[in-house]
Amino acid sequence: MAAQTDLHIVVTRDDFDLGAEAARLESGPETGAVVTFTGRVRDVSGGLKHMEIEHYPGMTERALTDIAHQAATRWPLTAVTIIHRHGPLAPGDRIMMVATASRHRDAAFQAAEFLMDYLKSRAPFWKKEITEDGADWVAARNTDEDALTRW
Amino acid sequence: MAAQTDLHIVVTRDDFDLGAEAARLESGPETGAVVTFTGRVRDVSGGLKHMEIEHYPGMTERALTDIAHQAATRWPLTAVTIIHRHGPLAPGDRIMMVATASRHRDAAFQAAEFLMDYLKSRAPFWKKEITEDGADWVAARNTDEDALTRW
Amino acid sequence: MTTAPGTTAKAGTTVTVLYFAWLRERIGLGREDVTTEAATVADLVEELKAREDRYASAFGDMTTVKVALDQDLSSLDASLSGVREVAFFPPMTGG
Amino acid sequence: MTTAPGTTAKAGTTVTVLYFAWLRERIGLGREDVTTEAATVADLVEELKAREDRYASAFGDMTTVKVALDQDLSSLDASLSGVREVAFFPPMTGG
Repeated sequence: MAAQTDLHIVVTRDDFDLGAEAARLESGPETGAVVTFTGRVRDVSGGLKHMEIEHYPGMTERALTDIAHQAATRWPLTAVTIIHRHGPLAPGDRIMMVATASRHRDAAFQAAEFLMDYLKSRAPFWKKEITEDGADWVAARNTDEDALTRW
Repeated sequence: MAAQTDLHIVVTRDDFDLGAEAARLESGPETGAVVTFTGRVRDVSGGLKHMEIEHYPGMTERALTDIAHQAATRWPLTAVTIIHRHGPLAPGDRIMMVATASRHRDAAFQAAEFLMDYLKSRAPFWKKEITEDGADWVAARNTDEDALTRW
Repeated sequence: MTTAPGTTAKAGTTVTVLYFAWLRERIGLGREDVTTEAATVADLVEELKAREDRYASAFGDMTTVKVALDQDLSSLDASLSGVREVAFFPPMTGG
Repeated sequence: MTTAPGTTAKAGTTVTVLYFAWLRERIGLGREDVTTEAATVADLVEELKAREDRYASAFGDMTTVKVALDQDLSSLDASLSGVREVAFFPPMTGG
């Protein structure tokens, strides 16, 4: 990991401000490129009342920090931010974001995709969808695990 | 091009608000993923006084709209935003941003990278760096043109 | 906290066991202390399954169950030696 | 605005020619109207180079010059038939 990479890891029930979070990464003369990814609650079937996100306090922070460290080892990043919410979320609510800052566009893009791939399969979060018909835990997709093989 | 893709193309001397621009894309139950890229003026050598960006009014807007259309044809995007500044910019100033919104993470990431690759080589902007030693037009890199072959 | 290797008459050690998502729901609790002589995660799972149907139901298909030992992802054949916290959960669905 | 094919004694047509970045600086202007009988972009470049040294200097190495016809990227061998606006500029460096 590059010694100068700022890591900002947040696990919270609260919403976040993408602009303010991105601005946090835009400091110093080195940072030419900032990439952000924001995930929102989609209502695929049209019947979603809300989503409930459970997590494993303690392990979540460890896992996210480890993933951020891995990214900072692989790419020349000046900063990495990961924010992930838990608790009840309504359709359209922001679920999480990652942001990467680098001198270089390619590093920022690749690191952000890496963070998302690892976060999906390695960070202990579980989504439950509550619809009018009941409640179901979202099933993990095999493609999520497969996505890790590209790194 | 998907009929429902919202395009937002801006060529301006003014700064922009990343959070507000990203929020514009986060509408509707379909959008699960929003990716943004922001480019800033870097002071690589340490001697940069300011940057001057020239463009070709008329062609710029045409080229950016065409690039956004191409992205919307290739990926299922709900919205695409491209903002590019021109005129004098100081080190650390935001130069431009692209943002893509989609149901799917991969589409949003790939489309954002596509937009950046095409924008670098196909949109009529030219950067001039003014340092204490004089002024120099930034040279295009062959790798920028090569990057298009991956799409 | 490590069990001395080669000890034949082991005293049971107490581990905290956590359950998440549908494992938590099927078992009916999220956390319990378990005194066990299990050497591996798989041994612990067999002990729990033998206790009550709700455990047998939760651990019926272990291909859908992941385990973390002291908050690091691990595997069923991992040793419990020195472990204080064992967590069982389905594949993760964050992001 | 298209020139009829096969016309042998063409009247010169007037096109607006734009220059950007260091081409603009070397030539000393950003825009001019040029009356020409050039059939292609390359012909127009030769006409301009013959006019004055500053054009010859700007167009000395055509591998570093790009052209747009009516605001679409084009090439040196493209026909000027029907074209109203020709722009010359170095490879772009946006983003």
